[in-house]
Amino acid sequence: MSAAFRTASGGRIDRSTQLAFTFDGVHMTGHPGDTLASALTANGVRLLARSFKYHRPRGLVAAGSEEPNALVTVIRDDGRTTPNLAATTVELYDGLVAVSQNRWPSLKWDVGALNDLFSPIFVSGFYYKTFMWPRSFWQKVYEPRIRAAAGFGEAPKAADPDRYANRFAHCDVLVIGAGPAGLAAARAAAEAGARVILCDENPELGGSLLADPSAMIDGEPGAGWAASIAADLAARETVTLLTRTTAFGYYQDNMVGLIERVTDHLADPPDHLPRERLWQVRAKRVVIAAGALERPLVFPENDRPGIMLADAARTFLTRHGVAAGSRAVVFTATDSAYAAAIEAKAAGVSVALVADLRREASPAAEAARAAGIRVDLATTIEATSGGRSVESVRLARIAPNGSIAPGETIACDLVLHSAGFTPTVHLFSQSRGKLRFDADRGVFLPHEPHEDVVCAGACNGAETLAAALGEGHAAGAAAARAATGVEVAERAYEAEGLAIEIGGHFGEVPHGRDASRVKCFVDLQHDVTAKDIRLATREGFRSIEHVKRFTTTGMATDQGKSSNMNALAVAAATMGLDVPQVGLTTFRRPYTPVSFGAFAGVNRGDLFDPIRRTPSHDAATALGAPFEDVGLWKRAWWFPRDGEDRHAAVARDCRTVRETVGVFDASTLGKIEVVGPDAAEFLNRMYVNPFLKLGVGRCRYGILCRDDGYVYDDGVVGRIAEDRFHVTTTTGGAPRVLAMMEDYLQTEWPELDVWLTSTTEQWAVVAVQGPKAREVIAPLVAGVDLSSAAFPHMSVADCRILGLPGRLFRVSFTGELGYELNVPAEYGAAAWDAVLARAGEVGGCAYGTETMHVLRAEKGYIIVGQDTDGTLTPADAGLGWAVGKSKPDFVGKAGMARPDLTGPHRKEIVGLLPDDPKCVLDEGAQITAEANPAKGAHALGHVTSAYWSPNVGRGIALAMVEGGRSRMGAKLHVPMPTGPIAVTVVDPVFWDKEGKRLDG
Amino acid sequence: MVDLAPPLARIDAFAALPSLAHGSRFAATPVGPATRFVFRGRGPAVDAAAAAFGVAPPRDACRAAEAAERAALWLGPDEWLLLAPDGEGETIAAAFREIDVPHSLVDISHRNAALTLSGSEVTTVLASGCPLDLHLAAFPVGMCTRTLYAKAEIVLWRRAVDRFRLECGRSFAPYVHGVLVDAAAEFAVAD
Amino acid sequence: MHFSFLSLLRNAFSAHRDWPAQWRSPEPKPAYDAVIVGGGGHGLAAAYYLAAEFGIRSVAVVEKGWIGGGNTGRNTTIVRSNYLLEESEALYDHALKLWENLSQVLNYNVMFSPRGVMMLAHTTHDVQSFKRHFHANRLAGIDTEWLTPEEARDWCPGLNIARDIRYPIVGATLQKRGGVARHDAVAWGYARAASALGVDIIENCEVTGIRRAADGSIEALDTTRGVIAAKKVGGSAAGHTSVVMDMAGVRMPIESFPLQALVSEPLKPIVSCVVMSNTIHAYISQSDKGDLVIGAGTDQYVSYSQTGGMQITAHTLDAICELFPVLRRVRMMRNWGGIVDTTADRSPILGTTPVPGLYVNCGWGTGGFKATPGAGHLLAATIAKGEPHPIAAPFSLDRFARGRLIDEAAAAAVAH
Amino acid sequence: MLLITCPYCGPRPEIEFAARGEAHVARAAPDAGGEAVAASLYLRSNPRGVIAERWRHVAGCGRFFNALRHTVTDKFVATYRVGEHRPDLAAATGAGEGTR
Ligand SMILES: Cc1cc2nc3c(=O)[nH]c(=O)nc-3n(C[C@H](O)[C@H](O)[C@H](O)COP(=O)(O)OP(=O)(O)OC[C@H]3O[C@@H](n4cnc5c(N)ncnc54)[C@H](O)[C@@H]3O)c2cc1C
Ligand SMILES: NC(=O)c1ccc[n+]([C@@H]2O[C@H](COP(=O)([O-])OP(=O)(O)OC[C@H]3O[C@@H](n4cnc5c(N)ncnc54)[C@H](O)[C@@H]3O)[C@@H](O)[C@H]2O)c1
Ligand SMILES: Cc1cc2nc3c(=O)[nH]c(=O)nc-3n(C[C@H](O)[C@H](O)[C@H](O)COP(=O)(O)O)c2cc1C
Ligand SMILES: [Zn+2]
Repeated sequence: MSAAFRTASGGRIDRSTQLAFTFDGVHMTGHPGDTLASALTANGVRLLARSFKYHRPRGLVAAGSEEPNALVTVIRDDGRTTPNLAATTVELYDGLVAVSQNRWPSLKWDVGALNDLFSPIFVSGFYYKTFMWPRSFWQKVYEPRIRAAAGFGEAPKAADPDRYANRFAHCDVLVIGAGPAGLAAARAAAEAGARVILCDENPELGGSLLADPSAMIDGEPGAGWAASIAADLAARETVTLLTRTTAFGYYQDNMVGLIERVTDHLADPPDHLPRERLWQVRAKRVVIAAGALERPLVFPENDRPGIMLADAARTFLTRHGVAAGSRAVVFTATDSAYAAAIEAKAAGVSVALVADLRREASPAAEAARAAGIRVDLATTIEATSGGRSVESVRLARIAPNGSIAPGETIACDLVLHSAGFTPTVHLFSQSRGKLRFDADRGVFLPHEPHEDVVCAGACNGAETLAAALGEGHAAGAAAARAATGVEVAERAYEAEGLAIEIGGHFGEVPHGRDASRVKCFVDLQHDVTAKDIRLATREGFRSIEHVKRFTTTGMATDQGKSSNMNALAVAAATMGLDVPQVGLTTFRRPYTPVSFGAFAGVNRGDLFDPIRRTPSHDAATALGAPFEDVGLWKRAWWFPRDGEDRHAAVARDCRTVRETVGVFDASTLGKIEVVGPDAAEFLNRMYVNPFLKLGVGRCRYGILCRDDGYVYDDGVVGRIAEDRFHVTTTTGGAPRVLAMMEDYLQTEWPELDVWLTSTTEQWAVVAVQGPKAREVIAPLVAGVDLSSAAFPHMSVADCRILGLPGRLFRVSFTGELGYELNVPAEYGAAAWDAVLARAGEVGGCAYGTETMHVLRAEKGYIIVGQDTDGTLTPADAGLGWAVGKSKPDFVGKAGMARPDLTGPHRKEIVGLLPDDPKCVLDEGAQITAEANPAKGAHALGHVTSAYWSPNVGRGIALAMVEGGRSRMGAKLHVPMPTGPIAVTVVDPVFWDKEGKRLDG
Repeated sequence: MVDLAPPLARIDAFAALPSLAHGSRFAATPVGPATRFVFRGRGPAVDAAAAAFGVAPPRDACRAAEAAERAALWLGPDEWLLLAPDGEGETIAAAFREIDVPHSLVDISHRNAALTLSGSEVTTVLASGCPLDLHLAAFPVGMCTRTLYAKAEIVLWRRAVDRFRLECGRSFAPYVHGVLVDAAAEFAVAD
Repeated sequence: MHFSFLSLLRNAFSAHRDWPAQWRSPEPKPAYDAVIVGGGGHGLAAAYYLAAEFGIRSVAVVEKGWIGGGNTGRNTTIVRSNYLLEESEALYDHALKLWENLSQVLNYNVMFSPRGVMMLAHTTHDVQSFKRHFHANRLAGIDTEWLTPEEARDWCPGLNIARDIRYPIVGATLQKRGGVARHDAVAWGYARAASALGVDIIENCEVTGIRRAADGSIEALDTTRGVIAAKKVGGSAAGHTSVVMDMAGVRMPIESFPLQALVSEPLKPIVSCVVMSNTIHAYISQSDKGDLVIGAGTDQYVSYSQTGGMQITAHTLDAICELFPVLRRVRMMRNWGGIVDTTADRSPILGTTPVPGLYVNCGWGTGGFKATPGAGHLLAATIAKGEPHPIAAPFSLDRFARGRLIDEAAAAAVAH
Repeated sequence: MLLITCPYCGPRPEIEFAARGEAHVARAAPDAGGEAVAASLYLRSNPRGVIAERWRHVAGCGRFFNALRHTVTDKFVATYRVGEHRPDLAAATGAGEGTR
């Protein structure tokens, strides 16, 4: 295909370089500086998409990110496929592959276009009124079809391999938008020495200057001025310039989210660059200079390809060197479109006429006439024709009394229209600034800011270049002054160039057609017409928020950038209300869509969350251990030997521990060093247990509740010295227990002389458990007499372990003689190896968390969070003995005294034995009084832990059962899908009830 | 006691990871074994600590004081991180035992692992995950604070214009390293 | 006018000029037998059932903005009943049963779509907790299934079930009767049906004060549209419950937090059911229109601002990308916040208050959309009878003082 | 993401902080009874207006402190240390705004 619509010269493209690309498989070429939209237009392609509901043929409407129609999918490979990109925002690169969406079998011949025939039925909200009978058809027939028809692009088929980066940034002044206003603002702020960030969504700085050859600033052509300001800013160390960067979200306290597209415009993105970068900018002051967006006129059949905004056509022409058609009709309500007509004519496009809705000829109209362009005043368009491109329009004349007389039909392949401009107040509104309605011009303008922000330029209502520059300078200077205290001199810019008209015409234009039947599109992407909006108000949807939701106007990917004001005007007119009485819908983030991947950033794969590994991790890996996630930690699960499965490995290890000895990595347990003269008093208040009398060198099993009286965490507390305790917590509970202790210490009892320090990671902990534990550790430990008399169960001592300063506990979570060796963590791997080697010599083994679970369950030791669940008191958990009842107060004392936290209905932890000893119950299984309970029967409780116990030789379980301890010996039932299992309630200690083995 | 020969291997969490250096633009070097204490106390204890440690714990928020290879980093109004060369732990602990006002000294030499981060792009790399303003005016040389790097809690101490010390819990080292590698990738290629 | 394909067709011929307003917008009358404060789904449903089932037709719903504009209009629309505790199972399944016929009952297509709600287990603890749900639900007659990772992936293609990821999927529960519904239609459908039965739906009418008689009982409401006398008042103001109840001098065990949600651009069908992961904090479904509807977490502080921090969104989307790595290039189109009223035990409060004639329905937090028909029905029953409906009884306001909490979250760390 | 002024460290980003609920709520005495326990544990003023709340600068100085913040604007009015009195609102905001 040849680029027939490329002008002979002009534009900001590099004509010397050709870029090849395809659209729906058709090969075409363009140039650097093209967008996919401009390149397709240059090649005469005007059918780019199908609309959402009626599958009507659609072409370009805009030239920027506000484009509602032309959504395409850009494909690099399976994983690098990006749906729903506006062709106007896709920069052309060599080899670009784009395809159209939402059509079958092809864009030209789309079966979905049949929907258009049913459009009299498919009005807004029709689906609420039908598809209800027969009932089952909704799910089976109607909905699947609706879903298949809905949606635009397809998600990629493979995972996206690209990287996404994050950057926290801080500045004195963030300037959003680099048109004349933004550049002047950034310049002023930079001259004050402020740290400035200037961002613009376009690849080049300059905004509207890039598309205005007539602009002159201080004697320099506008685009050249923009380039020199940009160069000046770029040379300053205090300024960061970000192109291809959209400010998408204004968050609290002047934090603004920017999305920088780093590589999407490159033919071969280098590996070292991320695809996109999310900027989280905290700015002392923000200047919004986001410009204004041209609003379409709402006229009958205004959606055909070739019907586009006048300013967009200008941009294609002046920036990309592309004429959007060969014979144009211009339709306008303001002066803004005349420049487009004149420029088009100058570029060789035949301009049939300018139809101006207004009665009076403006100077702009006179200028157009002078340039030889026919101008018809008080003229509207009341019909268009054409299939995949507009072919003609029918004019109509508006009489002074408002009546409409049909006029001539004019052949054309391009309709340029403009209702006027709407200030881009999105970000200001996102920042929760209040808007005011400018009744003269009919637009909403920034008013009272909520954050430290000012608006400048067209987004603030400025219409001329000089005004935009002046406002920009003032805003930049004020922002810099506020942020840095430095004054910037006033500056008067000499400027002329295109002016825009803020305001203009809103809503449906006058026409002679049957307004209740003709389609005047308001929201093009969603196929919402003016009559849909009227239908909504007729049906009682009078709030604009209701109108939006009922018709879906403004809810498409463009979020109504060019349509919301028209929708509002149609609604207001129908209800006979003023626009401000109806009000705007809420502007929400993001300004333009932002990829999920950019938010996820580096938080993927192994870096999704930190992976915490203990010092023995590599050794366990070498032994073939799988790992279990516990909080952020990886814990060795079991240690299989030659081909053993989990069950066999666990069973063997369970026996080995009870027969000889096992070695277990307990490093992940939380550890807190509690130091100070009031340490004992503090623990006495925190824990339910009494702590004042715990002797130095002794340990106590402590239970921590919250003030609500429910068990929160548990662990062993050892007294190292009068004023020093070593507290352990559960693995998952470590951070929250420390935080809770700090809370009480800092806010309830600040008078206590005690301090908390986390030592979780200081110590690697090797637990040695089993009858031969003492034998194993004796040669490794110095400075402590290990005899039971000198160092009984629940003892602790600082000593030397493997020659290192260590801390030895004699504790047991298995019921066997046990020690826990704490060594400085950098030696943890070596210590593990040494201890395991020693254990190996006496027939011991390493064991993992699964074996630990079985062993502790055999002893009836609970795991907080598994056997308790945040609804149990210590008494429920069988730990009532631990509560220091004579203590005046402790955390949870008042809470656990509430009426419903005591009494016979409470769930209590008990043991369960299935009648069939081979049976291992399902954890989580329910427990009932009857074997075959009726549906909805009351459960007495549930199984919290269940294992095959190799040592007891049968399945055992722990359970929470209502009034459990009073049911000892009772027969209960565990109903399973395969049938009920009979169980007997027993004491939860299944092994060594007398606790003799603790002594080895 | 068993005979401990050869001596037990000591593993620094960062040293165990691949080195990360991109010329003059960015490098992350393991600090290696060090002595670390958390000192907590108030008023008179802080004065006593100054005498015992040889470096006065700064009273100003987020400031570090340094002398003769020892440093005291303010982490909170009653909390300092004391740093000293490896092997000085016992001496320091002994000196603090002489203090008779209430305080807390806890050895955390092995709890943390540390990197020296340096290079012309060091703040850019850190800004990938650290939410603080690292501009020299906002984070001058000698400033230190606990903060975040991505999802890990760290202590960050600026030693020079383009040099920081980063401390984190040892099990977080591979994560911190991984995020740094990702963030620094852009600087792996010469300009 | 009855809604049906035929009426739609008939109206197509008259260019839809004859549709009447779906609900009347009358001026407030001086007095009603019952006034519901809050025109969300719950309040509108309550009014409907008061009129339809309990014969109380002098009813008004007063809404400070537009009906359905609160959390009803801003939630991720997940409907399910596979809760853990018996009280909650009864409550939510009561609602689910009403959902199943709601379109037909209201003659309004609320697009209830039982496409299945899948909850992913990633850790041993998740498995234990989800198995507990599975067994509890089975006992209660609620259809929860347990799936292997492969079954989960088959049910929802695109799900990443690789074993070597940070939090591999190790299993899942599935409630096939669960799904999503069209949130706005629920509010509108109840409003239309209630209005047809004589209920006055009064928008732009904010309650600013509650007047009590000498004996302490409810007398009237001060509103921005005048004083409205009421024999009974049902507070159903979701995020604003503390504010409204405070007008009657009732302090609530509630905090209001911002909760965010977002939608992607519309895509062809890709996520076939509702997928939730509590461990990595994400939930996602795809709407009839094709956009992915994604729920984020609450911000950490009390707020009435209907917005929230970027870190919350980011955290949700990183989780979504882990579950569905094919979605990284998909883009967020709109992000908003609601205000959720949370209780300490994350269960609602539905029943009487210390003020005679004042009833309350609140505390649904992040998960009350699914309860809409049920909550409305139970509130109506409670108001009509003057005492809590048996299903609502456990959810009384006094449970906190007694300590009889219904703590699903503590029991299983599961929300929504 | 809020910008929070820690009374010790100065303005820092919200992600370094943990919100810890309403401030100045007294713990129930051990024998206070169910109503008092419920009031202390659960009843909250939850105002639409200025709230006194607790924060902790976890990934910073580790201190708990209190703050006055407006729950509609999300703007902080003041932050103050534990033990310090709740600042006079009129003085802090220049306006005599009630808490509800
Ligand atoms: C982002 C988000 C996602 C969620 N996702 C789910 C989900 O997936 N599944 C689920 O089940 N639930 C979900 N929820 C929760 C669910 O939305 C709510 O629990 C439910 O919608 C509450 O309905 P409602 O009718 O009680 O409240 P609302 O719809 O909030 O109605 C309360 C009404 O009271 C009005 N009101 C308040 N004060 C006054 C006054 N003084 N005078 C008059 N009127 C007043 C309000 O304007 C409002 O319209 C989510 C919530 C949010 C915010
Ligand atoms: N479309 C127009 O606004 C337009 C057209 C012709 C002439 N002009 C002239 O230019 C003057 C206006 O200058 P201006 O500087 O106010 O506007 P501008 O349109 O020249 O510049 C605004 C810039 O901000 C960018 N932008 C908008 N939102 C953004 C976001 N969220 N993130 C990043 N970038 C964003 C736009 O892409 C554009 O480059 C007018 O007064 C008129 O004289 C403007
Ligand atoms: C289930 C669901 C789907 C939504 N889909 C869309 C959508 O497709 N397009 C859109 O713009 N907004 C969508 N929204 C968001 C609404 O536009 C709006 O943001 C939300 O109702 C909150 O209202 P507010 O933003 O006006 O405060 C959706 C909301 C919900 C709850
Ligand atoms: Zn601080």
